[in-house]
Amino acid sequence: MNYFVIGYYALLIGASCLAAYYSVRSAFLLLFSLTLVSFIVGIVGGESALWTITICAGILALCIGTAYAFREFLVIVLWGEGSKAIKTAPLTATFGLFVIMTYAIAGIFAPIIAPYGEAEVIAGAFAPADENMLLGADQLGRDLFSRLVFGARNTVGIALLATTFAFVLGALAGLIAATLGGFFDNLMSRVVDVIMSVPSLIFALLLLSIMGTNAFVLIFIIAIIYAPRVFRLTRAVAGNVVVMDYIEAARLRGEGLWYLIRREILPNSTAPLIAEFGLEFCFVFLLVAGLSFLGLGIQPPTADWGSMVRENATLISFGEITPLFPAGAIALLTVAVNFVVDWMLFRSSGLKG
Amino acid sequence: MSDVLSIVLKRLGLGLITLLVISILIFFAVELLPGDIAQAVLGQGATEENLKALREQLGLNQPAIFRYLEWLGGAVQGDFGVSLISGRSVAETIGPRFAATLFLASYAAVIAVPIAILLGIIVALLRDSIFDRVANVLTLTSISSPEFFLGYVLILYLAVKNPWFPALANVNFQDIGTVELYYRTFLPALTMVLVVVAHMMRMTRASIINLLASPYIEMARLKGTPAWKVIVKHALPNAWAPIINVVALNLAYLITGVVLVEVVFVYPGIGQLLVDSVTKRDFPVVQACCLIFAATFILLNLAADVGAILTNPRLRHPK
Amino acid sequence: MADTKKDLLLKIRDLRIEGYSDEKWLEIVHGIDLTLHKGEVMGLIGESGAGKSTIGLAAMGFARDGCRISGGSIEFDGMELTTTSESDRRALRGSRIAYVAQSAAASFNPAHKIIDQHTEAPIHYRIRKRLEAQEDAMELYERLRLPNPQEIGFRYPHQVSGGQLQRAMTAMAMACRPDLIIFDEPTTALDVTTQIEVLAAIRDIVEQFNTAAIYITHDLAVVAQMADTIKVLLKGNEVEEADTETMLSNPKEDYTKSLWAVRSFKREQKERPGGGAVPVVSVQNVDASYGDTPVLHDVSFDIYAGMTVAVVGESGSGKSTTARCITGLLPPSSGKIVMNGVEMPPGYKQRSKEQLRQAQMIYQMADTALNPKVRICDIIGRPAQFYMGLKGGALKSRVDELLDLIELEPSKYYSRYPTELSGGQKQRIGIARALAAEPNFIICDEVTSALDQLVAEGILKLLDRLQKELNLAYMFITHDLATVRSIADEVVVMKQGEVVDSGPKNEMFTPPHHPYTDLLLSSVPEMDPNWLTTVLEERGVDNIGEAATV
Amino acid sequence: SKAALAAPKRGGTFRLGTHDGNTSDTHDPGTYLSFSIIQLAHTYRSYLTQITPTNELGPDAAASWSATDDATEWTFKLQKGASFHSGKPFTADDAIASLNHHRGEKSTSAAKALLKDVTDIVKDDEHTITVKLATGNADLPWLMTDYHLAMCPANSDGTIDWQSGDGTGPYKIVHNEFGVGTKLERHDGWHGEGAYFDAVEMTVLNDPNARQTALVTGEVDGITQLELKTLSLLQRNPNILVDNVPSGAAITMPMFCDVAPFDNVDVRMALKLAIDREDIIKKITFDTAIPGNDFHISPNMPYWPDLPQRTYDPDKAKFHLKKAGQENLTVDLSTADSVYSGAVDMCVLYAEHAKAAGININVNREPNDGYYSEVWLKKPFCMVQWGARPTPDVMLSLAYKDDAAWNESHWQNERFNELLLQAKAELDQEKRAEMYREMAQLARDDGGTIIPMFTNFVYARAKNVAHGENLAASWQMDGARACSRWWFDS
Ligand SMILES: Nc1ncnc2c1ncn2[C@@H]1O[C@H](COP(=O)(O)OP(=O)(O)OP(=O)(O)O)[C@@H](O)[C@H]1O
Ligand SMILES: Nc1ncnc2c1ncn2[C@@H]1O[C@H](COP(=O)(O)OP(=O)(O)OP(=O)(O)O)[C@@H](O)[C@H]1O
Ligand SMILES: [Mg+2]
Ligand SMILES: [Mg+2]
Ligand code: NI
Repeated sequence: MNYFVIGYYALLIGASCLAAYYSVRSAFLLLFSLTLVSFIVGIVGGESALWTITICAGILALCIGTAYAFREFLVIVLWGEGSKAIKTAPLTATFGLFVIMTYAIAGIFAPIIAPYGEAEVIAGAFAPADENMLLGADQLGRDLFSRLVFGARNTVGIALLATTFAFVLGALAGLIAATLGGFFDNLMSRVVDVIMSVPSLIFALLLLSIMGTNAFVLIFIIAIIYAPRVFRLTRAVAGNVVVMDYIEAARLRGEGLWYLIRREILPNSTAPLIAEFGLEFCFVFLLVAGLSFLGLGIQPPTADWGSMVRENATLISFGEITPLFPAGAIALLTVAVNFVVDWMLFRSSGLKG
Repeated sequence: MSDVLSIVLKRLGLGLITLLVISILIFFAVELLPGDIAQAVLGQGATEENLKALREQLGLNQPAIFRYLEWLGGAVQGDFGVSLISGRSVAETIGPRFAATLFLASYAAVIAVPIAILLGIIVALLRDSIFDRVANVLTLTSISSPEFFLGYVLILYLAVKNPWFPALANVNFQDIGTVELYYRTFLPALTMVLVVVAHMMRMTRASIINLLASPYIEMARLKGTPAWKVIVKHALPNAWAPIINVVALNLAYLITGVVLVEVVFVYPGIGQLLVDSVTKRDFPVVQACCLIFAATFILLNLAADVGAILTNPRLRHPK
Repeated sequence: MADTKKDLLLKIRDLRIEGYSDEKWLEIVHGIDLTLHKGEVMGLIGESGAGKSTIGLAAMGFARDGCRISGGSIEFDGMELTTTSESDRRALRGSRIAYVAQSAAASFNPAHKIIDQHTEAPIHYRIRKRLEAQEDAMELYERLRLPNPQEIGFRYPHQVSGGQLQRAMTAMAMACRPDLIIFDEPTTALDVTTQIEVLAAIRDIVEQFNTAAIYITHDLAVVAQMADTIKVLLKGNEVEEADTETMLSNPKEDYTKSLWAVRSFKREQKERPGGGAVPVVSVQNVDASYGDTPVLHDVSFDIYAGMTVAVVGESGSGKSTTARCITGLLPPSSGKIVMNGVEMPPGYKQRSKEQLRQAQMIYQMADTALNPKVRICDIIGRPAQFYMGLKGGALKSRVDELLDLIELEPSKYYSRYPTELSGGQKQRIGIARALAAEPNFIICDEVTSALDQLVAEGILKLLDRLQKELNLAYMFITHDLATVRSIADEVVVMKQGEVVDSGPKNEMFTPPHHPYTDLLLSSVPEMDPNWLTTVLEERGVDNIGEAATV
Repeated sequence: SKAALAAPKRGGTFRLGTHDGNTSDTHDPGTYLSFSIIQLAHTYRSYLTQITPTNELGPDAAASWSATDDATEWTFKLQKGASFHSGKPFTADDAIASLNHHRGEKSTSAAKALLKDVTDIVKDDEHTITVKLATGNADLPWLMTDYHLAMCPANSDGTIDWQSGDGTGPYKIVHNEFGVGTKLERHDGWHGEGAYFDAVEMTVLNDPNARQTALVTGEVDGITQLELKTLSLLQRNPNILVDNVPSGAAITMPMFCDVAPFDNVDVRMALKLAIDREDIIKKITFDTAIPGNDFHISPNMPYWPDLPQRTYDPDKAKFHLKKAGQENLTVDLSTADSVYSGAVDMCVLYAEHAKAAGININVNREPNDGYYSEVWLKKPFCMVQWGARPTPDVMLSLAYKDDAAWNESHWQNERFNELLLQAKAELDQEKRAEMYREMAQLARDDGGTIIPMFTNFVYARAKNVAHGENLAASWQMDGARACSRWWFDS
């Protein structure tokens, strides 16, 4: 027993008592079960396990704090609808927003934020972190942190464009198909079957040999690969909506296709689409990396997270954490985006509490 | 019901046409790709002379259309030809590989689909709770890195550091017991499970939540239905369409998209075969693989569409 | 009505409920007290949007999504519902307190057969086994006069008519023989003949099982038959409460008196324009079917400009189906629809925008006909924008005007979503949407069925005024003969997909007429609390059965 | 090491994990291409000659050989006791048919070019053949080590039966699935020495991580081609021994000498000077390569001339650029990941080095698929990997001769070509060495190819696997002959 362990339990038990006294049920349950778990973990894993718990809890607390502060900040900074909406947003959503904003800033101001250039070689391969390099160096001796920052710009930029493009294409076609039904639906569905069936390897190679390799081709390829999935999902969701009476009412009015889609069907199909967007957005990171494995994709020495993971993936087998930084960057963004997505999902579902 | 049957039949017919279109597409795609089989077979060692000889031997000097029609003629009769490189029959080459892929895909699917949907239901039920957050963060993290990376991590922790499972899944189907088979292929299956669970889970969650504001959900609660039953019996049946679609998509992915998992675990599946034959431009094999994949997609998409109709009475019995 | 503690079932004190809309909380029920004993039936009446449904739900300890119980106490059989755990409250619902939802169409789960939804609660509470429960359901369907009681339960909700759904909903509430049933407008969509039987069935069951009930309705005559006591509500406040006799004979408050006095609106019957006038709509020998099920057979009638044709008939007789044929939603299998002398294409898709504008339909089930994700202003504004090309300020003022017409304050309702409205309010939105198109022919499918007398009268007056000004033609599908009497010029009586009788209103209301019309007329409820009993006695039980199955 | 000195023991099943295995591999020696099949070929088939662990020429299916003075006729005496796995004895007919498989109009073999000077092969007796050449070639016995020229059973019509997978190698195939793996057991009638293992199991493990893990977890006893990034980490494992063998395999960067700006020798020189070979070897190969000197003879090849090593000198590069009037030179360099692990990184690194010399190199990552058909010999400046060739003549005739189809840099140097022809037929070692020295000098200073390094073969084995003192530098795994040369130590 040392001071840390004593302090640790004292704090937990004290907090549990406080929670119990003020009858905050969930907080009490959480704290007290944590205490119980700590007993077991402490006995099995010793002091280091307790430290791990403490650090995790600390990080969690930090995240919650950030999210809370950021929410207050947004409420003050924003106006009108936005401010009102943010006020009721869950902390996870504001945490997600915070992360996304951080990434956006990192991406936009990458050259200012990054201490070194994207391709600048400054140290030996895999040099450990020191006072110059926050996260150490990559395989060529480039500053990993700078590459991550630049990667934000390229990766997120491309992913955002490609996903948006895929969604515009896929969702539009899906909505039209579901609304019109009949021949168009059949035709589009078959076209989509065809596109989906062509293995993306052949597809990418083909497009590439026709159009050459650059970022726009890349975005185009990704959009074409993903649009069919979006199409099918949209069509399925919208298929359930078009049979409703209110759609019938709108059709009876003689409404055009565009209005039906935009104002009547889309608002009732957003939730699954938003959820899908949140995921596809992240899949694109990996697809970009996958394509660069085929020699397509982003040109070197441009930094991109997926490729950064891929290039150094084998290191993980020896417990080296270099590939974990870009992987972590992707994971954090994935989680953040999906937290925000969850919030939007909730709002669009029409639920209120 | 007969409606559905006729839809299925019609779609199967259309599926055949789609397959034909795909086969044409693939043929010309392979034609269009830079380089050809002769070059690929002989590699760097090729000279104009022996390229010519090889092309002649393989019949590549005939016009493309002719070769395609010849192949098609055979395919229609169920003969997919022989591999241009190994000379073995395509069916023989692909058969065991595809069976292996199907096995692994079903192994993963049987675990992943129920887990994903169950998890989706649970997190929809406990939405915004800690469980919801944790489940989401974990599954999302697992899809945030390339699947082979995930494989490496699993190998590191479940095969190297704790030697619980073999790192290689290079099983030989002939001489291996069932239990042994499942044991040896557990890690690749687990990797694939982790890769697909998040997508299906989140779609389940989303489409259920999307319905929770409906009056019939309110009514179900007013009937005293317990919360989990409200979700399972009242929300889920109306939420199937998008879920089925995403499940179909992921099943297709399990069959057609996991080359890297096969490579990492050295599993003798069809993915590696396709990649090899594309790089070698071995047209009959590429074509056969692609058609198998296409049929997979067509069937799964059909299943998803039929599922969507079957789960929605309004579509099943339209006004 | 012994006021003993033992019999006390429900005691609500100072109930306050808030609703969340436009990012803030508004109080919608301002301190209501309510006491109910075992076997007692209380009628809740009041204008549309008064908070009747909200209170009804609160009696189950339930607040709609977006609403919350912000004060007061609700005590059910000694249990305080506002503080007990959710699971305890849930255990009451369905088994001891049941609810008949106002919008049956939306409240049935579209994915399950009706009977499966019926048997869910009894099976869940282990009151009955599945087969028993199904049998019981069929029995209840029979008592509630549903056609084919053995079979209808195995249909999906979208396959039965509005009134049939409502009765299925009532049957469902009775499945567990609860102590308290909250009927939220259970007969609004029923024709009078069916209504009688359903009312009788409800009364029977309530008496048989000593069930207490809160009967929410806008129809005074109905409530007079059913309730022991009546409570009148206005804008979330109680106006007065008394036992039925007293309330009917001697209402104290002015508001109540005004409710009692409404059935005064009456309009002169107009004659068909003579000579070569062309009917606005002419339905000629229309047959129609849903899939293989024939529904309409040889339906013909004409509607002339400036006239109102009321279509009456029992629930499920094909009234709504006729409307769907006219609008082109359901292309008739034979026969034709002629408008202003021009034969209409059978499907709406082939019709021009102008043709579509000319004929507007107000849906019977307001709930499902309003897009839940579109704000009121857009729902109403859209036709004005679409057909008239109104924009910006002009559009807004038109929407405000329309909201005023249907007596909804624009400032309050302008940007709400349909889920934030009461049943009657939704129906009025449907009316406004049709009016916004400025058509010359409107199909009103049960437009006033969910409205209280005052508002309904307002709407009828409005329709009448518009008819005079714009020479509109109406096809008025309704079950309410009082309404028919007040506004119709001609009447079409339908039964089992056929027109059994038709003619000018006055002729129809003066004997002799077709026996079915006769039955209809004699089924209109009267304000006398003993009316139902008397009618039933007069007809004899057998007679009712016959009437419904002929 | 001690293990190397211990006497070989027999027994055990050697499980080898190989990289680069392909489902489309076949038994046809004319189309051998992937490393897995090459490794297999040296295990189930044999060649007339072989490269020994000390990188000399040794006998295999041929016991001895001799040439006429002008080196235009070579006579090979075959091993007398050699037999095929089927039991059929190995004869001159088999040898002739096996070689003829790569010759003639109809041959589709990739080794056709190698034997194009051969005019005839005659059978002297049952165990002697004579190969006749159009021009003298002192290196012919070396050529016979080429992995395509495997001995297969002859059919009666003079073709070979490659389909059956029969061979005269140390192990016979029990079960084989291309792209997956092969099981072999010892061939008791083998003519050679070694084959200590009772059986061999080769598994195709294309993923570097899978190979390493398999070795670490003991699922295989040896693996080819280590991932260099994790080499130092793997070396920490006490149960694993890493073999790091310098070889003749090279990375080259050919520039078209007839295309601006590479048509200027100063530009070429500047580009050669602008690359920091040390840095690249350290960062890209993790010290598993030896610096190249811009001529294509490695220290592991015969006739290596010890010329002064070219070093990174941006200032001098600048000077050459100025001389060429090409300050602020910008060039495109094409590369692909498949060329060499870290190829793209290497070019990026080179681009960084070149910046110091004022040269701007745009690295173009090309698709892996079709790289050698679309980029190599087509783009003016790209990156290529060359496998080891047994002798300088083979290498130089292949890619530096003015009329060679693969003259990848379009380099035309009269003196060089003259010397090349002379050296080829020269049987006097001293004179020959002198000629190669001069050729190397020419290529180094005038040639259009940058050769930054010769890459080592890096492979690993479990601690209990032992091998002789030296390892052949011709292929990975002791010249791809590990299965017949290595043994289990305990
Ligand atoms: N979510 C909400 N937010 C704000 N106001 C609401 C919400 N839901 C309902 N209201 C309002 O509460 C009032 C009472 O609604 P309620 O449904 O109880 O009316 P009602 O008496 O049943 O009327 P009706 O006879 O038309 O059904 C209405 O004015 C309605 O607009
Ligand atoms: N989609 C459908 N498929 C099969 N039968 C249907 C369908 N919709 C309605 N029906 C049946 O057709 C008949 C006529 O229905 P309709 O909706 O026209 O009745 P209605 O006269 O409007 O009755 P209500 O007053 O109850 O609304 C009913 O028996 C009903 O059950
Ligand atoms: Mg109501
Ligand atoms: Mg109706
Ligand atoms: Ni009514």
